[in-house]
Amino acid sequence: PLNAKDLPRIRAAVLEIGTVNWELNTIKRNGCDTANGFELVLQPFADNGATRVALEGGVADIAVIDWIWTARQRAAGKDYVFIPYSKAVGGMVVPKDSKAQSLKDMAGKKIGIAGGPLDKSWLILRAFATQEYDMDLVGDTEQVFGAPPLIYKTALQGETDGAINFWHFLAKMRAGGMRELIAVDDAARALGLDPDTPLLGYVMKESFIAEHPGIDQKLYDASRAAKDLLAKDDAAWEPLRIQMNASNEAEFELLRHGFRAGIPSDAPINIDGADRFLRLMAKLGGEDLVGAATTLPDGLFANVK
Amino acid sequence: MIRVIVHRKAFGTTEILRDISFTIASGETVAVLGPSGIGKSTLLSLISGIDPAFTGQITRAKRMAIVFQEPTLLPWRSVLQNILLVHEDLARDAALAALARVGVAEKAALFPGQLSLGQQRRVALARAFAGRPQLLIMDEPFASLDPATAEDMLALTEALIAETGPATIFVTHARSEAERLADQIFELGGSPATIVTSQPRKDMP
Amino acid sequence: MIRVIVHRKAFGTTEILRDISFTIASGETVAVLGPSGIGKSTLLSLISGIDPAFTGQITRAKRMAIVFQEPTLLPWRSVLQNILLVHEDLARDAALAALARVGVAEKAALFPGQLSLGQQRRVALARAFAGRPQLLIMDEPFASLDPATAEDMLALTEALIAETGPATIFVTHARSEAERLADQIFELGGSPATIVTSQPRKDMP
Amino acid sequence: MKWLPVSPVTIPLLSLLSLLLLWVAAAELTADPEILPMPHALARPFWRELSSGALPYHLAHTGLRVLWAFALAMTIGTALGLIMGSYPAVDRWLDPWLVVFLNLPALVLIVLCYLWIGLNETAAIVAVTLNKIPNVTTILREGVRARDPNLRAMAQVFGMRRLTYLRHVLIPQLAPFIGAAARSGIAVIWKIVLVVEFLGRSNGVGFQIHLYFQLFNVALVLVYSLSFIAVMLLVEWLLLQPVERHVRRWRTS
Amino acid sequence: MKWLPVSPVTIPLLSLLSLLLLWVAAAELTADPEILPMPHALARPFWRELSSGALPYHLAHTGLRVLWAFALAMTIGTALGLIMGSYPAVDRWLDPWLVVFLNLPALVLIVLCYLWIGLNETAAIVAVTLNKIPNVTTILREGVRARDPNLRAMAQVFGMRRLTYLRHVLIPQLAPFIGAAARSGIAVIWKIVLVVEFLGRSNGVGFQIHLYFQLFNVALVLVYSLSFIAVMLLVEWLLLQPVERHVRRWRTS
Ligand SMILES: Nc1ncnc2c1ncn2[C@@H]1O[C@H](COP(=O)(O)OP(=O)(O)OP(=O)(O)O)[C@@H](O)[C@H]1O
Ligand SMILES: Nc1ncnc2c1ncn2[C@@H]1O[C@H](COP(=O)(O)OP(=O)(O)OP(=O)(O)O)[C@@H](O)[C@H]1O
Ligand SMILES: [Mg+2]
Ligand SMILES: [Mg+2]
Repeated sequence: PLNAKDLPRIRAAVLEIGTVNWELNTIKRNGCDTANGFELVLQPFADNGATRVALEGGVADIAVIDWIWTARQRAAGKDYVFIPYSKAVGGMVVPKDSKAQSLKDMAGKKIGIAGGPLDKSWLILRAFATQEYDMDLVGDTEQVFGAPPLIYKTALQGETDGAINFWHFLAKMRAGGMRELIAVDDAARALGLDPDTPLLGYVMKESFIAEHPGIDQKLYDASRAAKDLLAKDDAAWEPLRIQMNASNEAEFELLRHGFRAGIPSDAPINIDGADRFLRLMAKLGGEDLVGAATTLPDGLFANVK
Repeated sequence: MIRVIVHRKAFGTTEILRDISFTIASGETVAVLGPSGIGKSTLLSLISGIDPAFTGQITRAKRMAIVFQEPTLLPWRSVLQNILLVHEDLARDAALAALARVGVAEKAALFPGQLSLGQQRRVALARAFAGRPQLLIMDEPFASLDPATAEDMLALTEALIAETGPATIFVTHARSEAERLADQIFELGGSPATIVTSQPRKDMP
Repeated sequence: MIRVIVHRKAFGTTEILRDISFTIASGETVAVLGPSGIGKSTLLSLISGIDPAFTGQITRAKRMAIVFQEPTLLPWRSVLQNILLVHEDLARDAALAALARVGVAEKAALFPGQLSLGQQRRVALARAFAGRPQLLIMDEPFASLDPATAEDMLALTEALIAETGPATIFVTHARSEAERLADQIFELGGSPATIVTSQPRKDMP
Repeated sequence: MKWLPVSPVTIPLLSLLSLLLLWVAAAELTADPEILPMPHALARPFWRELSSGALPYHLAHTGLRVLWAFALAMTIGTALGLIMGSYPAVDRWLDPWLVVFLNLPALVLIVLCYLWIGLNETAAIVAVTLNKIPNVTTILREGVRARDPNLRAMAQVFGMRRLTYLRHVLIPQLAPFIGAAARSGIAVIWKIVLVVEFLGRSNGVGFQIHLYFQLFNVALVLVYSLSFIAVMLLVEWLLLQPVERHVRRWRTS
Repeated sequence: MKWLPVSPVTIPLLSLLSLLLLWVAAAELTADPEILPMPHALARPFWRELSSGALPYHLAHTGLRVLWAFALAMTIGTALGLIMGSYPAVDRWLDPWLVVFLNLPALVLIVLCYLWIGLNETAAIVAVTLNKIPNVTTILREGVRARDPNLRAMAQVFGMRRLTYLRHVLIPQLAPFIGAAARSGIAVIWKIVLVVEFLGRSNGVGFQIHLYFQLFNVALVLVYSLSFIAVMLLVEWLLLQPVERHVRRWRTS
C-alpha cells in the first residue's frame, strides 16, 4: 500500500466540538482517508469564525460551512466549492407544558435564537410563518439572539418561551424535557424547498483541487464511507462517546439519531431546488446574508457523486 | 490646657526622644530650640497627633492649627482656597484679610506654585492664623524670610496670640525670636533628646 | 567667566525682572539680597538654565552645581546614592567624605524622608560641593539651620570656594552671610526688580 | 517646535490623515478587499447602514451600555480603590478577591450574569461593570498608595472634613490615575461590551461586528468599528481633553 | 488592627476561603450544577485534566503567550508613554492614533494579524501586544505628565546623564503607574489571549474555555479559568508584591 507520507494532505479546520468531528474521526480511525488516497489532518479550533479565518488565511484546506455563505463568497469572486456533508438543520422547541401547538401560538412570546438574525433556520421559519399563518415572526414575537449554549440553557431555565438552536443542542434540549414545536425540515418542505439539499458541506478552494486533481471526489468518498459505517453500525459510535459529551444514554441516542437523520442522500444536488432556496434566502436575509449571490453561482457545488 | 508627656519616641531601633513632659496653658507660648536633627519636628508631630506611634500621653485641644517646616499647601487650589478649605466657616473677606496681613493679598487667585517660597510660607502662616486656634503649632515659621518681612510676621504672631490666646508651641533657631515671643524656652539636647535647659522668658520675674 | 544679561523676564503679563546684567569671574562670589517675592529665585533659575523663557543672554559653565531653596533630593534613593547619582565619577569614599563634612555621614544609608529638614538641606549642600563645579548656584543655602551648624556650613563653603574656585552666586537674607562670603553684593528691588544697590565687600579696598 | 500659528485641530486632523494613508498603503499591499478594503470602498456600505438607520440604532444601544457600565465601574471601582489604598488592613482581605476578579475570564462572568439575571439589559451592564471594576480599583489603589502624607497630616491637624479632604486633597492628587483609569477604561469596557453583545444581546455594535465577521464581510465590520472609534475621538476631544486641561491648569501655569 | 501575631499568609488564605464560602452559597442558591457547580464537584474534572496532562499543556501555552505579550507590550507601551508624556509636540501627532488603536475592537486587530502574518504563534502574540500597547501608553503618559518638574530641573543643572535620569529619577516616579499598568495589564492581556486563542489557535486555556463553553460544560470552564487565576495569584504573591514592597520601601520607612 501507499506510504501515508506520499499522499496529498487535506488540512481540515474544524470546530473542536462540531459534530463534523464525529465523521472526521471515524474517517481517520478506519483509514478511510488513506484508502481513498489522501491523508486527513485535523486542525481544531474553538470557534466557527476561526475555521473560516483558517481557510481564508490558507492554513487549512477545508472547513465546514453552509452553502449560502459559500455562494456569497463565490459571487464575490472567491473560488470556493462545496462538497455536501449534512442536511441536519434545527427546529424550534418549547417547554413540554407549553400551550403552543404551532408557530402561530408563539405570537407575543419570547424566542431565543442561536446564531443571529441571519440564521437559516430562523429565516425558513419566518417564511413559513408568513406563508402558513400570514404572520410576521419578527414583529409578532420578541427575539433574543445569543450564543448557542446560552440559548440552550436559558430555554431550559424557562426564560424564553421557545428556542431555535443547532440540532445537537436541540437533541440535548429534547432530552432535557422540551418538545419540538416545528422542525425546519417540515417548514422547508411546506415552502416547496427540497429538504434533501444538504445545507452544510466541506468547502475547499478550486485552486486546491487544481493542485490535487480529484481530491474533492476522494474526500467525498471517504465521507460517504464513514457515513455508511455510522449509519449502520452502532459499534462505530462507541469510540465517539466521550467526544459527544452526552450526559446520559437518552441524550447519546438522540444525538446519534440526529446525526443519522442528517446524512444526505447520495443523489446529486437538486440545482433548481437550491436556486429556489437561495432566492428565498435573498428575499428574507437580503444583501446582508447573500451578498451579491442573488442567484446560484455556477460551479458552486463540486462535481462529486 | 495642653499636657505633653512623652516617655519614649523611636524610629525603628533609634531612640529619638525620651522623657519630655510639660504643659502649655491657654495664652501661653513655648519655644523649642535645638540643633538640626535633634528631634524638634518629631516632637511637634507627636503633639499635633500626626504621629501616634510613641509611648506617652498627650492631651490636645479641639481646634488646632499648624505651620509646617515646609509650606504644605494644596498645589491644585488657589491661594485663597487654600485658606478657605481648612476653615469652612470663614468668610471670603476674612480669608482675604488674613492674606493681606501676611502681604500676599494680590496673589490670592494664583496657584501656590506661582508664589515664591517665602510667599508660600506666609500663606501657610495666614492659614494657621485665620481660624481661632486653641493650640497653635509652628515649625520655624519665620525662616527663609528677609529681615523686614520676618519682623512683620513676628509682630503679627504677637498680635494674634494677644487676640485669641491660643496655647502656642513653636520651633526656632533664632534665640531672639524665642525670647521675644515665648513664656517658656526649652532647649533640646542629648541622644536620645530631652529637655536640657528650660528657662522662663528674660523679662519675667 | 559667567556673563548674565537679562533684559526682561515675565510670567504672563507680570514683569518680574528687568535689565539685570553682571559677570562673575571664576573664584568670584556674588551675593543676592532682596525682600521675599522680589525675584531672586527666578533670577537663579534663569542663570542655571532651568527656565529658558526670557529675553537676554546668559553664558554658563559646563560643570554646574545648584542648591535649591528646598532640598530637592530623590526620595526613593538613599542619601549616599543621591550624591553618587549626580556625580557618576565620584568614588564612594569621596561621597561619604562629603556627607561627613556636612555632618550627616551616619545617615548615608537612609532615605531622605528619614532625615530632618535641616539634614536634608545639608545633603543638598554636600551634593553641590561634591563635584568640582565651575559655577555654583545656591538659594538660601544656610536657612533653617541652627546657628552652630550654619556657622559650620559657612566655613565649609568658604573652604570649598578657596579650594576649587568656582564662580559662585547665592541668595541670602542674612547680610552678615553675604558680607562674609561675597566679593559683590547685589540688592534687588523695585517692580519689575532690578539691581538697586551693588556694593563690593567691605574689607576690599 | 512651532513655526507657524496652527489651529489646534490641524495636527490631529493631519495625524488622522496620515493614519488613513497608512491604511491605503496596507490595503494596497494586501491587495484583497476581502481582507482589508480600501477606505473609499467603505463609503457605500457606510452610507447604506447610516441611511437605513441601522448604524445609529446599534451605535446608540452600545453607547448607552458603555455609558452605564463606565459610570458604574468608575464610581464603584474608585470607591474600592480609595478604601483598599487607604486601609492596608482592608486591603489584605480584599486583595486576593481583586486578583481573582481581575483575572476571571470575561466569558465566565458574562455567562454567569446572563444565566442568573436573565438575557436582558441589566445582565449585560452588570457583566461589563463587574469585568471593569477590578481594573479601576487596581489603578486607583496604586494612586492612593502614592499620595502625599504631608497633605494628609495637614488636613488632619486642621480637622478638615472628610468630604472636603476627599474632594480637594485626595481626588486632585489622584487625577492622573483617574485619567488613566477613565481612558483605558472606556476602551476596555467597549471591548467587553462587544463580547457581551455577541453572547446575548440582539443589538449593538458588537452584535453587528460579530454578525458580519461570521459572514466575512470585512467592510461592514470596519464600518461599525470605525463608527464607534469616531464617537470615541469626539468624546476625547470634546470632553476628556478639555476637562483634563482644566484639571491640569495648576501644573502648567 | 493586629491583635495576634499572624503569619503574612494567614489573611490572604482566610480571604480566599471566604470567597470559597461565597461560591458555595451562590451554588447552593443556584441549585443547578450546570450553571454553577459546587467547588468540590470540580475536584474530579480537575484531577482528570491534570493527570491527562491537558491542563499543564494548555496552561503552559497560554502562559508563554501572556509572558511574551506582557514583556513586549510593557516595553513598547512604556517607551511610547514616556515619549508622548515628555514631548507635547509628539503627543499632538500620536494622540489620535492612540485613541484609534485603544478603541479598535480586539476582534478586528486579531483577524487582521492572523490574515497578514498567518495563523501562527507570532500572529497571536503580535495581536495581543498590539491590543495592549495603547493601554500601557495611556497610563504611562498620565504618569509622565504628572512628574515633578523640580527633580527634572535638578538633574538638568547637574548634567545628569539621560540614562541615569531615566532609571533613577523618572522611572521611580512612575512606579505607581507602571504598577497599575502591569497589574491591570496582565489581566487585560490574558483576556485578549483568550480571544486570540479561540479565534485561531489550537491550544491554550482560552481555546479550552471556549470549547467547554460551547459544550456548556461549566465545570471544565471553571477548572481552566481557576487554574489560570491560581497561577496569577502565585505571580502576584511571589513576584509582584515582593518587588512592589521593595520599590515602595522609601514610602513606608
Ligand atoms: N509661574 C509663575 N507665575 C506667575 N508668577 C510667578 C511664577 N513664579 C514666580 N512668580 C512670581 O515671581 C515673583 C518672584 O518669585 P521668586 O520665587 O523669584 O521670589 P524670591 O525673590 O525668590 O522670593 P523668596 O525670598 O520668597 O524665595 C513672585 O512675586 C512670584 O509670585
Ligand atoms: N522616618 C524616620 N526614620 C528614621 N529616622 C528618622 C525618621 N524621621 C526622622 N528621623 C530622625 O529623627 C531625628 C530628628 O528629626 P527631626 O525632623 O525631628 O529633627 P529636627 O530637630 O526638626 O531638625 P531640623 O532642625 O533639621 O528640622 C533626625 O536625626 C532624623 O534622622
Ligand atoms: Mg525640623
Ligand atoms: Mg526664592
